[in-house]
Formats: sequence, C-alpha cells, structure tokens
Amino acid sequence: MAMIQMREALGQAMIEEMERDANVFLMGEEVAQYDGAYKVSKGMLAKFGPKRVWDSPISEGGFAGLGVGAAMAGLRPIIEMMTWNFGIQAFDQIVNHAAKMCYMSAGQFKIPIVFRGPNGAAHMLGAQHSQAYEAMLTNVPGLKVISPSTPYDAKGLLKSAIRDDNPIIFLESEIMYALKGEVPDEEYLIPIGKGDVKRAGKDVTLIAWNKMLHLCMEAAEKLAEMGIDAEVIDPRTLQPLDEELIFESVRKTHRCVVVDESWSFASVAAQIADRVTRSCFDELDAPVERVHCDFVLMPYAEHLEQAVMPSVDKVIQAVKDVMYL
Amino acid sequence: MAMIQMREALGQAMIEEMERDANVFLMGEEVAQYDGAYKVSKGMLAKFGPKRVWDSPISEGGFAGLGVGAAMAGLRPIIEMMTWNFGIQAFDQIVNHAAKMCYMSAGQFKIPIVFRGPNGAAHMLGAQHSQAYEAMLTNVPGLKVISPSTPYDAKGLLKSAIRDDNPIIFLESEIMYALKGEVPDEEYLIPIGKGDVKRAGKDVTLIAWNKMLHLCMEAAEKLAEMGIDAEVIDPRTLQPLDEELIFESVRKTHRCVVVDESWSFASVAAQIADRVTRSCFDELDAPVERVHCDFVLMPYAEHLEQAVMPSVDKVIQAVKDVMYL
Amino acid sequence: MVATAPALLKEMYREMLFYRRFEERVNQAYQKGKFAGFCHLHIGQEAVCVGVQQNLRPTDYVISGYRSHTQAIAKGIEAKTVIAELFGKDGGNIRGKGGSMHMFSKEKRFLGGHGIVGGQCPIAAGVGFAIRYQKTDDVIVCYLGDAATNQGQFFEAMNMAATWALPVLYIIENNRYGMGTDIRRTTSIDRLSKRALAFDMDHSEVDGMDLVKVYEHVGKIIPEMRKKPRPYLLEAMTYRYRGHSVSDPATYRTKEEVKSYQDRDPITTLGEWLKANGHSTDEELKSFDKDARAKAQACEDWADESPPALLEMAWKHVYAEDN
Amino acid sequence: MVATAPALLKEMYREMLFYRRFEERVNQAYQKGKFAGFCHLHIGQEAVCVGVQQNLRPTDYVISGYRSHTQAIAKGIEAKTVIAELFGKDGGNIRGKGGSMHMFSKEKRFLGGHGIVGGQCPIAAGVGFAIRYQKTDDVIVCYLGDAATNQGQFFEAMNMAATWALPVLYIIENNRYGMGTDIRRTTSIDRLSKRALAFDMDHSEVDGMDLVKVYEHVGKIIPEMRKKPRPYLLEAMTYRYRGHSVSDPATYRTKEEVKSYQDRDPITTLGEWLKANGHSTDEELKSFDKDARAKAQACEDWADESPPALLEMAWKHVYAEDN
Ligand SMILES: Cc1ncc(C[n+]2csc(CCOP(=O)(O)OP(=O)(O)O)c2C)c(N)n1
Ligand SMILES: Cc1ncc(C[n+]2csc(CCOP(=O)(O)OP(=O)(O)O)c2C)c(N)n1
Ligand SMILES: [Mg+2]
Ligand SMILES: [Mg+2]
Repeated sequence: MAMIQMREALGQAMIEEMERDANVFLMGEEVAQYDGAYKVSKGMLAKFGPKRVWDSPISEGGFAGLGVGAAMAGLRPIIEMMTWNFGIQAFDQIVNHAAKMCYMSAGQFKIPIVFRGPNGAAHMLGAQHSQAYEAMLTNVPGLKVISPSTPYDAKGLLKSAIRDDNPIIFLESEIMYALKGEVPDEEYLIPIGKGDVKRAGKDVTLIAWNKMLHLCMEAAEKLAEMGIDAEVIDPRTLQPLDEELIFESVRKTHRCVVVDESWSFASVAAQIADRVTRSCFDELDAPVERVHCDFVLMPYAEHLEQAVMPSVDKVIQAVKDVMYL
Repeated sequence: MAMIQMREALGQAMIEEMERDANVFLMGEEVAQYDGAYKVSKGMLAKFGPKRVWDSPISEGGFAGLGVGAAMAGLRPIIEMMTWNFGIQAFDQIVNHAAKMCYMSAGQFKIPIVFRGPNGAAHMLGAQHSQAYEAMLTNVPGLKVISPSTPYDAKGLLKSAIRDDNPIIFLESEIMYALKGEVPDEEYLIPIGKGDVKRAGKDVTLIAWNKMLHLCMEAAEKLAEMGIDAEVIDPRTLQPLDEELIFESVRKTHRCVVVDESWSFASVAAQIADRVTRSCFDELDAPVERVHCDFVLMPYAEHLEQAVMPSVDKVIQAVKDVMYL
Repeated sequence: MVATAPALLKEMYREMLFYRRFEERVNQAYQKGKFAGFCHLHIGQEAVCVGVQQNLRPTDYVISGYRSHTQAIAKGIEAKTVIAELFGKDGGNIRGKGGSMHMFSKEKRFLGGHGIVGGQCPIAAGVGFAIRYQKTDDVIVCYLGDAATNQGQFFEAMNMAATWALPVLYIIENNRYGMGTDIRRTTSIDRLSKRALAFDMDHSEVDGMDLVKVYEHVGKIIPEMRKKPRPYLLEAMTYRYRGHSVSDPATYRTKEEVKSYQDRDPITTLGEWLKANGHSTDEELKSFDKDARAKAQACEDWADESPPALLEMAWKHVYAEDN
Repeated sequence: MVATAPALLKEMYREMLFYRRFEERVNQAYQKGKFAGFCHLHIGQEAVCVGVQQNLRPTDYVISGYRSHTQAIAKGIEAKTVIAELFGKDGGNIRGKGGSMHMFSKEKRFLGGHGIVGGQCPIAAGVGFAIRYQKTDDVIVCYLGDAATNQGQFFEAMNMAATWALPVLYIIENNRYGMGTDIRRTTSIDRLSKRALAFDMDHSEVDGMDLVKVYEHVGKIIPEMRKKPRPYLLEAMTYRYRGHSVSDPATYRTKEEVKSYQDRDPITTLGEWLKANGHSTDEELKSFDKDARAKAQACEDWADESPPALLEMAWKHVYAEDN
C-alpha cells in the first residue's frame, strides 16, 4: 500500500489502462505539454507520446464530439474537461449524441468514452467556476455518473470507467487532487454502481460523495463525541445508484441525512431522499433531511462562500433534526 | 371569452407585450417570414416588421447569447428555441451567463429575457427530439421556469414572463399548440409562482403540468367513475414552486401522485415528492408516488413510445397504489 | 469532355433514378398516413449522393444529418430496411427505434442519421482522428446543410480537422434553404465554401445538379486525401424540389425558382447525355424507370410484411450491456 | 510619423504606467496571501487597453474575459474598487461577490469581466444589436484571447454581427498562448484575423506592443463603425510577461522569448520616444513613475481599510427582485 494523492491515483488509472489497451487515448486542454491544469496527467505525454496524449483547442463541444466519433470508430477516448463549468458547452454532444447513440443505433454503436474533470466549488472562484453538475447529468439515461471521494476509489473506478462500453461522466474536485490516501500496489478495479460504507454506525445514516463525504466523516467524529454513532455511506457511483446499500443502512438506523453540495431543487439528494422515503417508509423515524449549497450563484469572498456551502455544523444540525434533538 | 388555440394564446401574449413595450423583440429560427415552425408567431412579422421579429441563423448558443447582451443593453428579448432539444446548445449562455449575470454584477445587470419553445416528447420524433428539460433547468438559481397547460395560463404567464426582470425558461409543447381553451377578451396577467387547482377533490392529490396535466384530468374522470375523487394541481411555474398550494391539498387528501414526463432521476417530481414528504410527513397515509417516462431514450415507433410514456392507466395504477387498492 | 466510363454512368443513372422513385414512394406512404414523425426527402439532390459515394470504398465512413435515406442506401444499407424503419417495423434498419432521421450501420460504416443540426461535424472529426490513429487511408464523408454552416460546432470541428490534418471531407449540400429561410438571410457570405478560409483549409464548389461533375470532382479530391491526410470542404450547389419535410408546403419559394432547377434535373440531364452519346435509348431508360419503380415498390411491400417493432426494444440498448 | 498630440501621448503613457504598477501590486498582494482565487494579470498588454479605449466615448461599451482589471479601470471603474474586489471587501467593484474575473459597471458600460472563454462574444453581438435597435452611433469593444478564437460561439457571434451589420469591434489580444499552449498548436492558421474571412468581415492586425500604432489604428476603425455600423475583427499582437495566472510559473516559454518582448515594452518604448522628441525628460518620467506607484499604493490602502464583504450579500441578487 502506498500513500498517494488523488491526482496520482487518477493518473495511475489512466496510465495503466493506456498500457493495457492501445485504443485508449487522452485529450483535453493542457493535458499534454503542461501535464494537466491540475497535474492529473503528469508524465503521460512523456510516457505515451503525442499520438496518445493530446492538447485540445478550447472547443469543449468540438473535442467532446471528436471523442464520440473516435469511439464510434473503435477507440476508447478519455476526454478531460478542465472543469465541468466548461463541460456544459459540450452538453449537446454528451446528452444528445454520446448518451443516445447506442439506443439510436439499436445497440450497433457503443460509445466507450470517459468525460472527466473537476466538478463543484473549489475555493473563491466565483459564480462561473463553482457549479456542481451531478443533478443535470444523472437525469440522463445512457450516461453513467461516478464521483469518487478517495484516491483508492478514484483509481479503481476510473479504471472500470475506461473499460466500460458506455459514456461515463467522472466528477472530480480541484480541492481533492492533493488529498492523500492508501492505494494498493497491485492492480484492482472497483465495480461501477457499488457504494461503500465509509464509516459504520447505528444511529443515523449520512449519505455523501466527493468532497461532501469528507465533511460527513468530520461531522461523524464530532457526533461521536456527542454520543451519536453515524454511519457514512459513499455511493461513489450516482448513476446507477446503489440503492440497496443505502436502504439497508437506513432500515438499520431509521434516520437519514443526504449531503449534496449542488443546489437542492431536482438534485441527486432529492432523488435519494425520495427513494429512501418510499422504500423505507415504515422504518423511518423522521423525514429524510438534506444539506445543500444554498440556492445562490457562488459568491467570491471566502466567508460568503463558506456561509452558503454545506458545513460540518450544518450536517450536525441536520442530524439533530432527524433525531429530534 | 374566446375559444382559441394555445399557439394563438402565446402569440397574443407576445403581440400585446410588444405593443406595450417597444423594447420587446422576438428572435428565433423561422419565427419571422415562416410565421414560426409551429405558427406561434403567426402574423408578427407583418404586424411589427423586421426590426422587431428576427429570423436567426441555426446558432442556438449564439442567439441566446445575443439575447443576453441585448438585455444587458436595455432590451427585453424573447428568444424562441424551435425546441428545447436544440436549446441545450445554449446551456452555457443560459446557465453560465443569463442565470448568473445579475448575481455576478451585484444586481447591476438584470437580464429580462424569455427563452421559450416546446419541451418534451411530441409524437414519433425519436431520441434526439423528445427530451424534457425541466429537471436540468429548475436546478439552477437565477432562472425561473414556467410550463403552462392551457391557453389561458399560457397567455397570462407569458405576459408576466415578458415583464419579469429575470431570465425565464418557458416550456411549451408541440402537441398542445392546437389545444383550444377559453381566454378572456380583456387583458390579464397570471403571477409567476402561483399554482392552480385544476380539479378539486378530496381523496388523492395529482400534481402535473404541461401535457401531463391533461393526462391527469382524464385519469381523474376515470377515477371518479371508480368512486375516487382526485384533486388535480397544476403548479404552472416549476421554479419557484408554489409549495403551499401543494401542501394544503396533500394535507387534505393525505395521498399524492406526481406525474412528470421527464426521467425520474433527480427530476422535478423527485423534488416535489421529497418536499411533500418532509412537509406533510405526519399527514401522509402512503409514500408519494411518481409517474415518469421510463428511463430510456425515446423510441420512434408509436406503440413503443406510448409504452414508455406516462399514460392514464399508469396514473390510475399509481393512485391505486397510494390508496392501497 | 466526360472521362467516366459509360457503363458506370449508366449504373449511376439507375442509382439516382431508384432514389428518386424510392423517395417518391416514401412521400406517398406518408401522405397515405402509413407513418408519422419527421421525414425529409432528398429529391433533387440525388447527384450529390451518388456522385460522391461512388468514390468511396466499403471501409470509408459516411455520416450525415436527417436528410439521409439515399446516403444510407448508397453506403450499403438495404433500401427495404430504410422504409421499414419509417413504418416502425421490426425489419427496420434500427428495428423501428429511430424512424426517418436515424439510420445506422456499423458493418457498412454509415454512422447516422443525426437529428441535431451540425452535431455530426465534430463526430466526423473524431472518425478522421481514429482513421489516422489506426493508420489506414480511409476517409470519412460528412454531409451537412447550408444552414448548418452557421453552427459553432461546425467551425470547432473544421479547426480540429485542419490543425491535426484529419481525412474528413465535409460536404455542404447547399440547397439554398434552411427550412423556410434563404441561407443568404442568415450569413454574410456568398459562397459557403469560404468558411474554410478561417482555417486555411482546402475547399471548392461543384455543381450538385450534375452527376458527372460531382463524381469526377470528388474523384480528384478523395485520392489526394488518402495520400496525404487532410480535411476538405466541398460546397455542392443543389436544390430540394420538395419542402423541408413532407409536411412543409414550401410556399417561401416561387414556382419559377423550383422549375429553374428541375429544368437542370440531374437524372434527366444524364439521361439526355447518355442518349445523345449513343450509350442508351428511350426504351432502355424507360425500362430502367420500370425497374426502379418495381424495386421501390418491392421495398415497400417487404416493409408492409415486416412485423411491428418489438415492444421489448423500447427498453433495450439504453446501455451497452442491454443488448 | 506620429499624428497624436504629445499631451495625449503623455497622458496615455501615465495610464499604461499606472496599470503596470497596479498589476504589480495586485501580484504582490496575491503572493503575500492577501487574497485567493484566480487572478490573471495584464502586464505587457497595456498598450492594447489604453490605445483602444482612449478612442471610446463614455456611452460606448466594453466587454471582456477574465484578464480585465485594466480594461475595467480604463472604462471608468475606480481602481481602488478593483483591488478591493480582489480582497473580497464591501468596497469591491461588486462588493466582494466576484473577485478578479468579474468586474461590472452598468453606469460606465463595462459589461464584465467573464470567466467562460468565448462567452462574451455573442453577448457583445447582442449589445451591438441593441445599439442598432436604439439607433445610436455607439460601438462595443469585445476583447478575447487568441485561444478563444477556437470557440464555436465566437464564430456564431461573428456570423450574426456580419450578417446584421452590428457595430462590434472584436479585438483578439494575441499574446500567443492559451494557458500553457502555443496558439499555433491549436489552430491551423498563422493570422487569427483571418477568422473574419469566413464571414467577409473587415479585419486587420496591429502591433499591440506599440501604443501609438494601436491608438491611431483603432482611431481610424471606430469612426467608420459609427458612420456605417458593421463589425470589425482586429488582431493585436501582444504578449503577457507573467504566467497565465499568478499561480502559473510559465515554464513553457523561454527567457529569450519573454525578453524579446520586454525589449519592446510599450511603456519604455513610448517613454523613449517622448524623451527623444523633447516632450519629456528622465526626471519627468521618474516623477510619473512615483505618482503611479503612489496611486497604486493608495488603492491598496483604501482596499485594506474597506470592511469585508457583507455576509447578507451572499443571498442577494440571485433574482432581480432581491436587490
Ligand atoms: C441545433 C438544431 N437547431 C434547429 C434544428 C431544427 N432544424 C432541423 S433541420 C433545420 C434546417 C437545416 O437546414 P440545412 O442545414 O440547410 O439542411 P437541409 O434541411 O436544407 O438539408 C432546422 C432549423 C435542429 N434539428 N437542430
Ligand atoms: C469554455 C472554457 N474553457 C476553458 C476555460 C479555462 N481557461 C481559462 S483561460 C484559458 C486560456 C485562454 O487563453 P486565451 O483565450 O488566449 O486568453 P489569455 O488567457 O491568453 O488572455 C482557459 C483554457 C474557460 N475558462 N472556459
Ligand atoms: Mg439547406
Ligand atoms: Mg492568449
């Protein structure tokens, strides 16, 4: 087991899969000569050369579509969006083309492609650089959506994503790239669609992914000091969602809080809350609570940004609410 | 009161507002010389001339952005998307620019603009021409989202939308343009954010908008024959949502079914179901049920399309489920 | 002076003629209410399809928009499965799941059949990218309409294709209208091939109403693209005799304008030439027409016989594993 | 041969000098950790901003990307509110809500300060549209970077502006790099002004390191645009001395390359000219520098004094009515 950063884990996943399959290539802004805006692709140009690692023009719609075409012709593209705030320029290609191609061609054209990049708020980047897109992207059939929270999960899931024959949305986070975690030296894969219990507990179920998972782990420690034993579930994949794992936990704890950094309306957390309520209706001792970013466009100043984002205190308050404390 | 088609009601709203305010103009593909792909803008070029009614190039991102700029400089654009399946090409301008401009400029630049056009499935148009976008668009703060079901609501709400100082997403439907309904001869407005009880009842609350509202009215008639008295609520505006009206009804009926033609995951119906559950937890006799389009990209053949779309029978079944029949 | 062998010209004549009769049948079937949805006919533009695709090898790729029945057939998709697709039958090219706008064949390398104007352009660049990646000398033909040249993704695609020397032949079928809008009202240039100037990309124009000109012109371009991979923008000046779709009365055009093109009809023109040069006779051309009609009829009969799309198909193919 | 009055040249010299000192202070403040987020400096490109905007009237509009501190100030936004914005203070240009990338002033007609590459281009077309709608002879200047010219919406915007003759002056600040990528690696043309050829749009290039050239060249273009509304694409050849943002070491460029531009520094060049032509002296230029530094210092001091952004601002302005 080595302790490595999230960015290295993601890089290792891409490198291993590119070594394994000559049809895999990486394209995106700054991914080659600059080693990636966030150094996720560090060393890949040197290792694989310009035929497999491509710096793209700033044409998100264009190179996303190029990836779709390359996939139709037998390649397995990894398309990096410098951030998903720019990826929205490629929504026509991702939603109307990548997601629909297999269905529209009655299964003839599978689209093995990974669209990956950081999602959500980083730190003081303002309204146009802080949006979380999981709600929009999980709504669309044909896409699978993954959002890992640890280097271990990120590597295992990205490898599975690259081997998957469907268009995959892989949501990372700028502020987790430096996050360190243990990663086995031997190869491993993590199946898409399987969640993970990040902390076992019996009093309340916290559900979160990506950055928010860590917020919940912190909250869980604080709750423990208050004598509340929280179970923390990381779905890891949002589409398809590992509902059974979530239901099991809630049937045990009878209480549930979903923490989702994106806006509340028609969000992934709304989906989870509704599914949990319907499936565990009689086991629930309180309505499912949700913690979200406030319904504002992201402000720049640090104290304003912190005020609107989910926080440990907000999570703890939500837990108190579902426990009627 | 005159009986007019939905398309005429929408046309009247635009004409009246353009007569009222010289800063209002209409732009979109085929809206001028062709009188609109679906004849919604019939006669407007003749009436207002080429300075106020503009045929655009097929550049959805471009003319959506042009509208945003025109709004920043004092005009009040109405931008027609021939359908929202193409509107997704303008998501960067709508989500990153129109929705965020007022906030990003600390309130200096309001964006009074209406993006309108048909949304969702029509009839046998296949995967790329049948998507419903309310889930994605209601998720975004800064946007208001309206989706009317009758000529009366459409006219009153479109007039309010044109006078509103925010970017408004106005979702129509190809297959409702010929729908007839009564519209007063004198001017009227319908406030954004106010729902409407389309049918009063006491046994179960059905919530639906746009095409689905009519499906529910039909289901309600059938249910009446079965002795079940359904209340049918049309939110009309999805963002902001008239939650109080919905809660009141559910507190009365203790049962709720939401019918939303878009995909279920992270949908408006998921949002409503969760909000109803949380706010009426103790009054609910059964978990809220949802009826959606199946999680597939739309097939072409008529019987396949009908099989995956919400239907009267599916609504009735959902009602039976919440009534444990 | 025509270089092409008369036998081949005859073959192409018959091919155009079949597409004409086929599309006429499709139109009648729609008018009879045998199917619904959108349906965009290629009538009048046959010379572009035949003249271009006669220059292709089976391993070359074609991608197009929604006006692509004939292009799909020319790439090897069986005509009867195209009409069966329109009828929503199980025998349809994609089993009744797509209708008129979405024809696909992985085996024949026909990559659709797309409904989003301009959407096929970057996809074509991606196929060109794959061709170079795989080191073959195939090419991809990407058709788009005149109005599609106002789409941002067309420019982004040309920029990538030109920068990376991808073997993509972009063919603008300039039929002068995007739906009801004269292309001159939505752009500032006279010749759409000039779009290529923004990327120093090779480009030219060809008379799309003249089969021989199209065939021979493209016959020079494609071998060059195989030798030295690079993109090319070709503007084919053509015209659609019918409305934008079968439901469009096309009142925005004058009878005279339509007639001026029909007077230069690609099928008639070639037929006259074949006769004038002693390669054919009225009788023979009549017999070709009989064959074409019969063949189109046979397609429709086959489609009529085909069972309706299977219900379970509605839930298949959402993901690669649902096959 | 310089037509511009020496007094005005001196004024522009002082303006450029102030922007240089201002941006240097901003950089120091960032290095000291006084603020965070993205911060893109304009150092090296001052001649473009000053040379262009000296030609504008208060009623003209300017819109830009995220490298726009100087352009905002040149349009009339108080420099101290720009630095206060970076510090997240209530005195900030938008009260600490936007940071470095988002400066706005409705009163001064500075329309941002945008973070999405290319996003400002169609918005500028819309302002040009409004100018014609309102029948004034104002113009809008829309700045974009070299790499932004690969964005589809830039092309869609130019097409609309050219088709409808909108008074938009698109200025490409070609500093040769998009982040770490040499523009020659992401497009196929040598001169980005050729993008205009796709729309038969007027275009030209100017040496962006020479204030006089920029000022006098734009001085010919804008009056023409006022007389006869139409768009124009101007490519200004310039260079950024610093990295893409304050956190970019810019190791992708050689010292020699950077020096070759610094040797033609717009401020030094103009200073030398003023002296050589007897319009100024070393002493005077030194005093100008002292003033510029003092003014920049005063801005930072003012920003330091300004109270932090008000918490309630976080929830305001989401909708027009929340004001
Ligand atoms: C992005 C997008 N916008 C609008 C439409 C609706 N639409 C379908 S075809 C068409 C006209 C296209 O004209 P052209 O590109 O000239 O092709 P043609 O139909 O003449 O073959 C339009 C506006 C669409 N399908 N996609
Ligand atoms: C659509 C989009 N894609 C990517 C980015 C990330 N990004 C910010 S600036 C930049 C480089 C732009 O270079 P250029 O246009 O030359 O302007 P310059 O920074 O040199 O002034 C990139 C890729 C973005 N902000 N928006
Ligand atoms: Mg056309
Ligand atoms: Mg640059």
